[in-house]
Amino acid sequence: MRRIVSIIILIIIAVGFIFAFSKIPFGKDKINVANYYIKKGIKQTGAVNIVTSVVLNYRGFDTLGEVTVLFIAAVGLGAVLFVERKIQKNMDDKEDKTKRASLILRTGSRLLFPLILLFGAYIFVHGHLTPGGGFQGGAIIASGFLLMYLAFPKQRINKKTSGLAESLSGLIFVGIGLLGLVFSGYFLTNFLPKGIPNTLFSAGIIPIIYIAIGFKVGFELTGIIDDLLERSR
Amino acid sequence: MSGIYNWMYYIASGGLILIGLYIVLVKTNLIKIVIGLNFIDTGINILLICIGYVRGRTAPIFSRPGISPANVVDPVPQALVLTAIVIGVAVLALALSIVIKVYQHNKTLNVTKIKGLKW
Amino acid sequence: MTLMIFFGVIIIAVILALIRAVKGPTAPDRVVGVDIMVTITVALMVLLGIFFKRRIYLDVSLIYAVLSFVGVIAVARYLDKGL
Amino acid sequence: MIFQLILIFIMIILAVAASLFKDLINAVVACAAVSLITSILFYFLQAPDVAMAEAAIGAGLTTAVFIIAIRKTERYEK
Amino acid sequence: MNQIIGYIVMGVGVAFLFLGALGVFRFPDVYNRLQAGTKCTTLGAFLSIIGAGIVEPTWFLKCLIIAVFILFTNPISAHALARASYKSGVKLWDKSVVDKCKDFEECAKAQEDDK
Amino acid sequence: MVNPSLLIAVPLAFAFSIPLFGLVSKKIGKYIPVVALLINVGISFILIPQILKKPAVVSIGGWSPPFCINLVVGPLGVFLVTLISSIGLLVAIYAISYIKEEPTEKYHMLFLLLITGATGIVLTGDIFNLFVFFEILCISSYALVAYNKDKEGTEAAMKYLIQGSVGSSFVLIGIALLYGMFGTLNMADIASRVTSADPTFLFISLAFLITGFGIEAAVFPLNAWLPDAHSSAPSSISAILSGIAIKTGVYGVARMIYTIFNADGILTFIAFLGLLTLLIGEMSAFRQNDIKRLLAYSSIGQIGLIVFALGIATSLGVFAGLFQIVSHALAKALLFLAAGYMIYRVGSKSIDSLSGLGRKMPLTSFAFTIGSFSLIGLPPFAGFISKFSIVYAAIQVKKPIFLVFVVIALIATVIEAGYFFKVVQNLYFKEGKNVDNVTETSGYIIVPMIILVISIIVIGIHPQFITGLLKGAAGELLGRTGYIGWVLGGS
Repeated sequence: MRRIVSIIILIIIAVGFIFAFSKIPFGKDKINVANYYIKKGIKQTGAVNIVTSVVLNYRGFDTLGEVTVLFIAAVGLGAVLFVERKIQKNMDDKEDKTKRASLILRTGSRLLFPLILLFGAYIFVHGHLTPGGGFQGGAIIASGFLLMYLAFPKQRINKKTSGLAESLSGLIFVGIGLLGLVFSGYFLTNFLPKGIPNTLFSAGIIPIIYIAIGFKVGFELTGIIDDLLERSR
Repeated sequence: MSGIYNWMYYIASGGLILIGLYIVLVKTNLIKIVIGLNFIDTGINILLICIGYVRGRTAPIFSRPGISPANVVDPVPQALVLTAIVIGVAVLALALSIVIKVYQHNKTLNVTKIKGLKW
Repeated sequence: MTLMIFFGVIIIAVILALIRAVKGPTAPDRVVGVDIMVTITVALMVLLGIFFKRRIYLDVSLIYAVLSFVGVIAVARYLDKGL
Repeated sequence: MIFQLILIFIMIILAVAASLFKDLINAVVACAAVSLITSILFYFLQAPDVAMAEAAIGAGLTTAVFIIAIRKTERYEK
Repeated sequence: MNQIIGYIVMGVGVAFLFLGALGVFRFPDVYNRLQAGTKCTTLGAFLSIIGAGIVEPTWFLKCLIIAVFILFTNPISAHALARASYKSGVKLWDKSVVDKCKDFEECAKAQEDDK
Repeated sequence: MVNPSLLIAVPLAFAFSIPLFGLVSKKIGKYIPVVALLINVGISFILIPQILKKPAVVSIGGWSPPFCINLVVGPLGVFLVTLISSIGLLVAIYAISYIKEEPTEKYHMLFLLLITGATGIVLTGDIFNLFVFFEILCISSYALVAYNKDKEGTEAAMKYLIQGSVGSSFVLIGIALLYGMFGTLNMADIASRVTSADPTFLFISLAFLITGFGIEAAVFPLNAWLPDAHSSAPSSISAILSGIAIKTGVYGVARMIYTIFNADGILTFIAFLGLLTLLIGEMSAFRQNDIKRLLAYSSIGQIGLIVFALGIATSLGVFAGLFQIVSHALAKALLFLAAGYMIYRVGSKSIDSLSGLGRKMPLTSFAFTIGSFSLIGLPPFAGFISKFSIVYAAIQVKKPIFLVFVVIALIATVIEAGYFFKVVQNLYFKEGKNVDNVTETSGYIIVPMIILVISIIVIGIHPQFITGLLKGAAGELLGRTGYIGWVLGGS
């Protein structure tokens, strides 16, 4: 019964899709507002990567919201899976005999971990020149920490420090926005010099915000994995 | 034959969205439902990107000389999808944590056996 | 032209890996199939970078080269009950 | 063109397979493969930024989060 | 000149990739498949990426980095997977001749020695 | 002039800095939301007279409107912001001593971010930004519903999460279709181009958007999540969800229909849906024995009434609907806060166990009584004026079908009166069994309730305090050319 009803719903939605998609031709030029970004983006923001300049300059408010969403997810996950410290100790004792990973895995991950962190940092520092940016870099850093969790199940990051780094980098983002409000009257304006395009030190506030986002996302995703692994065994 | 070329990305995104919805509506396992939500997100991302695609143009990154502004695809959907991916990951993590909590209370993942989840 | 032939061969390889990933009797079989798919994809992305003539596209394949094994190790650590 | 079509069909097959597997590990692995193909499609659609984000998320993190959740719950769909 | 060399190297690599995938498709059990999959595709990916670097000389450094990462990571994942599938009780193919892991009293014991 | 973007930036900054304050002392965390929302209330009260003279369009990033995200602070926006931050402030004061379950720090962060999301939804002028803030609101409410970590709470949160994320996916599909057609994301820009598009296409995207927002607003076929989520969340969160969160869903639906699509054709259908929601909500509430479930079903009914009033689509009707938003937000927040504290003291959710509390907890019971009388629509309170103006507006339309609708709505009100009188009678005129050691409360719990009671009575006696603002807001919703002009022409 449930299956039949849902298939009917799906068919209705599919018909809607077909009608709607037939009005949007694939691969045709329908760029409207974005023309402005493509033509004036480099001059106005100094970033070579137009996606970056859209993400952080023209639509920077969305990115602030996106960072907030991830922050909410990390905080909410911590709240939902929260276990009192005392109970958690007991559980840890019970789980003491977690099996170690093999030698090859341990050595390999110890070798690769700094390289992965370096690569993540490269990705978010070069966000305005090459594809990538804060979020991607942060996810790579979090993957590095995930690798360490997998290879060494008993080691943990320091939650307090990572939480502090998280809120500090969030504050940096909001603070830069407020500085823009002070200097030029608009929230999240680019108030720094734009530099020469296609060099590392260019594009005003974009690299700073991307570094902040990179740290924030990295620590948040690591915190999510840590909470999932540690709490509520 | 050119019809299928014009429609293939719409087929991909619409197909993923419909499969995801089917999983959410019909399947009874909670983790599978979360997988379905993930598929819906992915499908929407493909839809947005292929709306912004223009045939024969390149990515909107002027990293080397010789790329003219008339020759790049639409950057706005890419920016939107970046945001949408992050939101998808956030929802996924939160959903899985709640699934774990539900399992601890009920010792089952089957929706039909959990009293508060029947609909 | 040569690149086109390479793409064709790679697509056939991906399909073979797909069949293993869908059919494979046990979970490790499927993981092997997907792992092979990832490795082939890294090569495919580099070749596509040549095809589109954009160097910056290499970063995507670099990410897969660096990170693809994390997922496989996660599954493996689950299977030997070490997670 | 034909490559993209084949890739799309592979993706659809994997998505259907993910919905049919009774073993949730297999479903998660299929999910990771769908994310991989999606990333290639973004690459074809000239969106390297998005392909990168999908790669960084889909390669390790999503799989690991799912696996941890399965570890805390149960493996087979009954 | 380097175009031709590059394409030849690339072609060899792609051929290895295909053979690896074929091996994964054809071989009878997990361990054999891992063998084919890892060895062949690692070499294949390495060669085709290096070939790409030869075709476009300015890309060579980045291609080398990708190739080296592939060389590092693939064996680790294959090792972890083989170990995991042995521990989780996947049977060997009935015509296999050697099972070294059984020679130790238990695989877990061997792991203790690692310390 | 104060920059309205502070309304979003300040709470965000405070929410991010709660862990930093946690270093100094663990106890500071719970006062942070009060401070942040106090600032917000101040800003919005400063903004009201300015906005009524001239609406403000604030661009973020410093480019002209179609090319960047902009905040549109019209009468509707400033009215909703004032409502949201005032209710949020009162609930934050209540939560200072109500929330005892660990980790309280995280509760206060999530609460502040939820209010920020609601503020962003009503202020933004960009459709994708609307989606982002919508997600902020939704995700923080999923986490907060599951905050108690008990069986009902997590199950309700799961249900809410599944339906809510399908809904927000639908919103995103609608946005994608709109972007594909018009190539822009600014709501005013879309609204100015909307006549050039194909009507079938517009109907499909409108259907996706309304389904998405309708899930958050709990309009009839999509309201399965609401009773569970509202009844098993912590009571302060129930107050926020009933008072604010579903109103933002209604705001989304109204903005889509009136401003962007100008879809007059489906208004009667929307009114009909609202009426259906009203009937079903009130009828289910009548059968409940659990006080919080009763309040949750009554919320569904009231939302139906609001949607019905908005569906009338005359300026009087929209005015009445907005008035109903105010009176319902005040009354339902009051009811949930009072009921939450009674439940906390008694330890049971069933209505029977509350009997006899009228003597033990006189202030709380009095607050509960005032709230329920206002919700029913008895004369000296705010609810009377809003319900009366809805009925008056529906009769003024002079269509026979609306007369039928009015009769049905009145019947629903009678049902509502029935179950609320039952509860009040239970409170005052029944002997309690095990309520001997229950005592009245004081301090942070009682202050917000008293303020809410006073505001309900004041608005009921002297509605001119807010009618000017509400008329302006109704004018903004109905006058879409004015809205387009502010955004696109004003720069």
